[in-house]
Amino acid sequence: MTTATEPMKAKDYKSTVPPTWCMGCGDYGVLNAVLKSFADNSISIDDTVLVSGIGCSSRFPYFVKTYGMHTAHGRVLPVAAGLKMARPDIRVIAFGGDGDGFSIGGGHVPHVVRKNTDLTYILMDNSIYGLTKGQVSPTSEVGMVTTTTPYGAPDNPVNPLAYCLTYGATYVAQGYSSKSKQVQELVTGAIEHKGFAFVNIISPCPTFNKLNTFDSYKETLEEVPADHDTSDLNAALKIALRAKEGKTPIGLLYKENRPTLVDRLTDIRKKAGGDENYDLNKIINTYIP
Amino acid sequence: MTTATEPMKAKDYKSTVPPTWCMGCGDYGVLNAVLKSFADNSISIDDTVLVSGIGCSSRFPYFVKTYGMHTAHGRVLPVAAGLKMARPDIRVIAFGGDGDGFSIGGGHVPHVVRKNTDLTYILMDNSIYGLTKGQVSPTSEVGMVTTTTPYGAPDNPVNPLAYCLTYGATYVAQGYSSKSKQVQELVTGAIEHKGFAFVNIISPCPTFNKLNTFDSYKETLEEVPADHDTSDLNAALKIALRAKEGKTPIGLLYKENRPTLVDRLTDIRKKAGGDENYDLNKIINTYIP
Amino acid sequence: MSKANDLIIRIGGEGGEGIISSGDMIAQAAARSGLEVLTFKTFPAEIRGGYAMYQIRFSHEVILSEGSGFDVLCCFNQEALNNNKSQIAKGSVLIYDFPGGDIAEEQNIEGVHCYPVPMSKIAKEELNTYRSKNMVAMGAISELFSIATKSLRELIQDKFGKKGKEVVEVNFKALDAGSKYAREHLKKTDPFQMDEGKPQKDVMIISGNEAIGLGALLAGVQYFSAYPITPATEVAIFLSKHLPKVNGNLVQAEDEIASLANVIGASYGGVKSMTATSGPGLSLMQELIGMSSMMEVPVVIADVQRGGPSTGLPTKHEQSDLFLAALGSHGDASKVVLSPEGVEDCIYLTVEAFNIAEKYQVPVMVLSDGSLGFRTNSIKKPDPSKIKVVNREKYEPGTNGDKPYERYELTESGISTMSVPGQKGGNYISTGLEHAPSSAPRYSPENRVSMMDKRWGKLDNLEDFVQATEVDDMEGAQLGVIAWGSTIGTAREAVKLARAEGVKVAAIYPKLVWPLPLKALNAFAKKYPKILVPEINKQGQLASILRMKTDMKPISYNIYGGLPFTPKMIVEKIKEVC
Amino acid sequence: MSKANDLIIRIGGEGGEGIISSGDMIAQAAARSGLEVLTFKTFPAEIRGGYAMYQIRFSHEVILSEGSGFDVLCCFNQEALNNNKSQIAKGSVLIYDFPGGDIAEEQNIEGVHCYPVPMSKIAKEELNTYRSKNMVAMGAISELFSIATKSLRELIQDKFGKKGKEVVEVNFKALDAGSKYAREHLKKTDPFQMDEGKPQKDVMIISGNEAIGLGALLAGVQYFSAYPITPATEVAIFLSKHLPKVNGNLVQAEDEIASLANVIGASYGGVKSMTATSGPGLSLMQELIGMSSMMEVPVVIADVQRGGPSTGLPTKHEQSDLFLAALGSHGDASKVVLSPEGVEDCIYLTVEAFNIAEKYQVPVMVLSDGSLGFRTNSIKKPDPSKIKVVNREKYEPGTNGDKPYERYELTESGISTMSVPGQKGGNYISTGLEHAPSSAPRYSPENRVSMMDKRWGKLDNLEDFVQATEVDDMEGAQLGVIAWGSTIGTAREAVKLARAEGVKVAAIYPKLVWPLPLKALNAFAKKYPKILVPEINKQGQLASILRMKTDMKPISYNIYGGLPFTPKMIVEKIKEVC
Ligand SMILES: Cc1ncc(C[n+]2csc(CCOP(=O)(O)OP(=O)(O)O)c2C)c(N)n1
Ligand SMILES: Cc1ncc(C[n+]2csc(CCOP(=O)(O)OP(=O)(O)O)c2C)c(N)n1
Ligand code: SF4
Ligand code: SF4
Ligand SMILES: [Mg+2]
Ligand SMILES: [Mg+2]
Repeated sequence: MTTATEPMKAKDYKSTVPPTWCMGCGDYGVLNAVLKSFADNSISIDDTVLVSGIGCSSRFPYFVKTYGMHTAHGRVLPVAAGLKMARPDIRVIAFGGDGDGFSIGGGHVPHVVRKNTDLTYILMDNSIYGLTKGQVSPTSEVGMVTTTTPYGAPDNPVNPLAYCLTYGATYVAQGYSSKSKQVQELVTGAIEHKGFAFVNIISPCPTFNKLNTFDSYKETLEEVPADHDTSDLNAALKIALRAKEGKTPIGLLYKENRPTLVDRLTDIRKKAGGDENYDLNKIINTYIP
Repeated sequence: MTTATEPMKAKDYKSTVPPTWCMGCGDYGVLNAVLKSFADNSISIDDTVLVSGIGCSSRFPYFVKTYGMHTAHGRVLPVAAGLKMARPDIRVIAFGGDGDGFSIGGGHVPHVVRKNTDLTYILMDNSIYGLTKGQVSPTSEVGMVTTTTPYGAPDNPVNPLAYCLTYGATYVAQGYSSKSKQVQELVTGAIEHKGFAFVNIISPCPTFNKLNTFDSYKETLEEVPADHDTSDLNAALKIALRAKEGKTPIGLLYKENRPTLVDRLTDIRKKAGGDENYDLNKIINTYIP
Repeated sequence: MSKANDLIIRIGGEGGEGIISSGDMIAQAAARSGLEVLTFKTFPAEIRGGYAMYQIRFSHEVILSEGSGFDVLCCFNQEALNNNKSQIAKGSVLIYDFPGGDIAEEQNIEGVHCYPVPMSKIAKEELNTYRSKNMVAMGAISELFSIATKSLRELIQDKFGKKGKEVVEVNFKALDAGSKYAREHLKKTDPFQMDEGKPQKDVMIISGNEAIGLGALLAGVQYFSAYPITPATEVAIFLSKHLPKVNGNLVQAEDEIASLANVIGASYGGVKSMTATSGPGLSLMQELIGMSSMMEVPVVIADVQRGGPSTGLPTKHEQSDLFLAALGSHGDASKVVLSPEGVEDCIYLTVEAFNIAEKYQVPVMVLSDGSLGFRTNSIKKPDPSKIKVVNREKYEPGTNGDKPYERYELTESGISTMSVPGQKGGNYISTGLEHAPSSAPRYSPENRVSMMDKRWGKLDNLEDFVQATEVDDMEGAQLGVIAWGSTIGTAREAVKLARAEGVKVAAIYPKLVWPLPLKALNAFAKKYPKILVPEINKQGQLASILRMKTDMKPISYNIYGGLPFTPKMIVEKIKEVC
Repeated sequence: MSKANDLIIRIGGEGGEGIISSGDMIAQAAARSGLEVLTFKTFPAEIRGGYAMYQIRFSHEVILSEGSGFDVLCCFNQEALNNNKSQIAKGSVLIYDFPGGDIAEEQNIEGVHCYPVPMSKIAKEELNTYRSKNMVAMGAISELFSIATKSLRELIQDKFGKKGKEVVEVNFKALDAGSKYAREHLKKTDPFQMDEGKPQKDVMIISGNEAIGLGALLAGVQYFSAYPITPATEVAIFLSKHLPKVNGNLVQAEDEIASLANVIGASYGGVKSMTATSGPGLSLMQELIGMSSMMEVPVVIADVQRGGPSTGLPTKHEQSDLFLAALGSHGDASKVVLSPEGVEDCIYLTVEAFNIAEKYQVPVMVLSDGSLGFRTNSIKKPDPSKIKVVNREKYEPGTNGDKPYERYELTESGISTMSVPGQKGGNYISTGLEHAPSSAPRYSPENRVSMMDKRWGKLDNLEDFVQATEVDDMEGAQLGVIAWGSTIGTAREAVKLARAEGVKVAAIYPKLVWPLPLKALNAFAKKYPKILVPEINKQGQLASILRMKTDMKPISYNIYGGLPFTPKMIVEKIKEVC
């Protein structure tokens, strides 16, 4: 992947499509932090693709000048993975919401993660279905009243951080939309990381989530301890499970290096003697009776 | 749920359909242990439903005299969950293979588990796709040669035990097809358990998996330590992660009691004043202008 | 009320400006005063911004459709004005936010009664809250067209009461400020008035999506699982509130595949079960629709159609899932598709869907659409005690003597009894694999053919069971119109208008759209050699299925811009092809 | 070789008894000696047990189909005998395991040459390994019909060499024991002989599924993702071996949805990409098929059909996914469906599929089926240098001057240039949402209509590009046969046989089945007033689509027992309706 040839500022990465998010939506903070991270890293718009699913948060790619794909609900990761496998030279960043990623898309996560697919996945977690106007999401608390849970949500929430750690993600972090500087750093780290990098960003939805608000998060946010060892999976899992205590840890939880999917596929091609100019007659001739 | 009115032996639970598994298939051991567990518990064939997906292992229900459903590949859990929600009086036991459960069906597991859906889920894990004749499965080791991975499997395997623990399963155990007595006990414990009980049973496929065999497991099996505290989630996770060291822990890893999905839905109906003879006119009248 | 007892008010502005809530209140107030009401809404796929529209049609008579155009247009911003300008007819009324709002210039359109109302300005300056702009507009509208202010005040009280006195007060003030402005600054030059109707006791006002939920309750639904999707979510919202009251369960599943899987499991358990979705969800359900057909498990699926393909036009109107519903799933899977024409139909056809599903042990789809789903309509209250409910034929333990129970017994009707778990002697395996009558796997050609014939043959006389086809004959007519779904209402109005102009035209309205009611359709086609099929999709999906199954050579009239037909459009076409 | 240079040997027994491997060897040996070979297999859905069958047809001439019946039947067990008994024709040969095997009684069928061979007994007693039973049988067969024993020995060496000398030796011994038994104990009374052909250098023997993989390689596939499913898995197996050699990547995805998602991502990246599946997978892919249509991303999907619906008859033959392929996905999604008639076609139509996908930026499905997928056939080797490969029209940076690049530019042909990531100035968002030419969301009715018209219009003249329709005219004929997919071969043979009997009949074989090649079909229908459509599904899916799109009133001949037509069946039908 190349870098931008001319220095670009965050605003230079903005496309001409104006964001359609509500005023006060947490996703603005994410957008700004990501664009700053792009500028910091002099990311080239020509060899970067932002891939998303469906949801408020999944509108992200339209607002950025890079290449992009706005796919189907829940399918952001396998689309992004296919692109990366076919084009390892391209930087692929996946975006989406909590429902997109961990409800309908939840079946793809373990596989994309365990393969250590070379992607950055930025999830804007608002614990609600924004685009469809306020239904319970997989990260909604038990008892939360939403349009489809008028008597309170019956289900324990998923824990995206703990799930990704268990699946074997090699970079796991959580940020908070308003802590722009930290989000920017975490995203930068994720983009630089070789392998699957997951950044869960708490991004409140003031329009439909009246329970988890900018105010309520003030009470629950806690920085990952400064002395946390990011190579210690158990310690990372413990931090992830702070959610059970009603806490919202932010910072980098885990980082590890191991062979990525692209590495492994490269090995296979080498083993097979991969050659773009391979003579197909050699294959055909093995079918002579 | 009632129990059988007349004492039944394991063989009395056998249906007239003869098993179609290969000779030496691990699934026979599972069938026998499950039938014994049924006999031990005097389980009534009339209010027990065995639900399965698609695969060699998913043929299980045909060989038993109870009610059953042989559904679609990967859909065993949501079908079983729907049945249980609609009929909490019925005992529902789900069966399937590693591919059925953790590849195509992997997206349903976190949700059925976090809801603590009142089911027993018995997975026959052979680290291969049996019915389709030998493709890589999500529990296949890196490097394993199968029909679709002639140069070796590129992906780290999933860890069904660790996944279910992380998702919040309230009963997690692993058995080994030939250790019939233990499987029987683990299954009995699972059936008695209130909430989601997961029993992963290592069930070799001598026909297509030449890597993980009855012989090779002799080297890797290890009993859960006798002093293991089954209420300690962290300790349980550590045991589950022994797989990374090439070990196959067997025994009960974790057990916990918390409200089940049926409990929570019952609460909602109570809150709503649920009544089978509710007068619908009361609802209709709220729509009078 | 002027103009043939028929008045259409359209309010346009930006999504989020309170257009929906003010429109709802006007509709409620009118229904309360005994008028017939039918509403029509469009809104953008974005959560904020973009053009939103709410239209209310009132009448003393039953209203068949959204109508053609409007009598009164109220614009909250320039975009609303731009979008509607070309449709403002002579003699109609334009109310717009001026001065001080988004609309820069005073409007003078020839022959149009233009009333500027500084909605934003009053809201901001006098009331100090921009959000009350919609109430100011409503005040002006109520003043201009005599909409019962008393009702409106009651509705404001109902709606905002929970939020505290102050909120109610602000809204009252805004309403009053709007009325006052109209009274003092506008000179009414138009003839439109909303008369009071005769308040009726047996009327309810409800949306198409809610009506589907109500129909399900009336049919005895006990289990519902769905995944949110525009424009179907309101079915789940309605039932999430009401289903637990009748001791039923509702869950939001992790996706549409899980929803239908849940429903199949529940129905196997003997409980009436349902899901609701829109196009993308219906695509995801294809495998399991075939499975329920093969298992012969009754399931009901409401598909509230939207503009496709893919994400397409998620908030726009289209009838384009018929092919998928009727001909989808791999292999030859037998199934049933119904399509309601209006809100009342949403109730009764949903009951019918359950009845068919239960009687024939088959998946039944109800194809509604976005316009109909969001449409509210004043309708006659259903009487729960008068609803005909059909239940599946259950296995009776002991009736089979010495013979083992056969779940898929080959019977004359093709329908076999269905046992439920818990019944002694009823044990069997419900399966998607080809099976013997006993339910054990069996692949012999003979068995295969008889099982396929069973699953298809049982629907042979469905047409006689359903009676959901209406024929509107016309002596001497050459042309017959065939419409389906919510286009039926529009077609009815068009036929009425055309006949009023002396055009001879007949019509048939099949609400069973798969398998087609061939007896009725062929009889109709015999009488009327020319057939016109207006529908809102690119391929002419009903017309195609008609060609497939009958000898008709219908003339297709397809639109696919994201909006419904107007009656006028169909009248023009009728005249053109007649 | 007797009987018009055409000999059919069928071997039946229990799955797992080595029927497939001995059948394969006989086929290979025949092909090696220069004969044309076409095989046909059926096996149970169970991994063990159940009836399996392998049939080999040899000829000096090109073989069109599996044929009608067999000349030689070799039964490994009673079930095989029971399943085939009614089909044993006078003058044919029956070889069976007797005495000492599963078959209890000696067989004496009038007019049939019955040869008992104690296969099990010899294997167990003389060779001490039950597993060599199939080799004993093969020995007897080779002796009886003069199949080149030298070739068989070479093949055994090739196949078992890796397993060590001993294994090879045991197999040699078994083969010899079978030959010896036949030589010493059987008196040949039948006339059948396998002559040697003229060994040809440019022949390969390959299965339909492998041929699809080979076609993909020839077309330049660089990315393949799939999920295993019978009967499509062999496409993935073939490519998993060979694709990395040409520096391409193959992955087994977690399910079919992920497979197609992978493929769409890869193709967006500019790389030719493909997946392969069967009915249940095609059902699961519906949402993303519509998405690729909307995004205008080229993708190729091979659907190797099997008996539906649901799990259905997973190892049996059917052509019943045409409705789903052509008319599936919610909304009106444009797409293309091709269907190969035989193994060679699997190569060239897959190339064609890539060419169409690339040229028209559209999803293209290749509908094969289980019989064809498993069929092996001796065919002419393709010459890679002679394959016509079409690549998508790429965006050329700089060519648009000052104007920003428009991914969905409205052009006359409906085809727009496609940029790939990495190209300067080509940035855009590929999207399933309705969009403006720039790719930004846009919902206005005008834009909507022009985009729908673009996506459909670009396929208007596809028929001229593909030329995959073959017409077999016949002067004076009243009847025309239309067949598709692997029924084409059977129909060809039937037409030949019927004409040989003096029946006048024409035929047309469309391999582009959606959108239909209407020019060719209508021209055909003009010449032949009666149309017969034999197809292997319940609903008459091609016939239905023909009714939908043309004025034909075809006579449907539908079978759905899990087996292909025989030429004889179609001949009978031709005579009946002629
Ligand atoms: C197959 C399918 N099912 C349902 C939907 C409807 N839908 C659109 S966005 C969405 C969920 C949005 O929630 P989330 O992913 O958390 O994103 P947010 O809007 O909160 O950012 C749903 C259910 C869809 N587009 N496709
Ligand atoms: C939608 C769908 N995709 C693929 C298949 C084909 N299929 C049948 S079983 C199976 C996997 C079997 O593996 P597993 O679940 O591990 O069970 P096992 O046979 O090993 O017991 C597959 C891929 C299918 N039936 N349906
Ligand atoms: S609905 Fe919520 S998530 Fe969506 S844009 Fe508005 S604030 Fe953001
Ligand atoms: S293939 Fe493997 S899993 Fe399937 S029945 Fe045979 S041994 Fe068992
Ligand atoms: Mg969300
Ligand atoms: Mg397995």
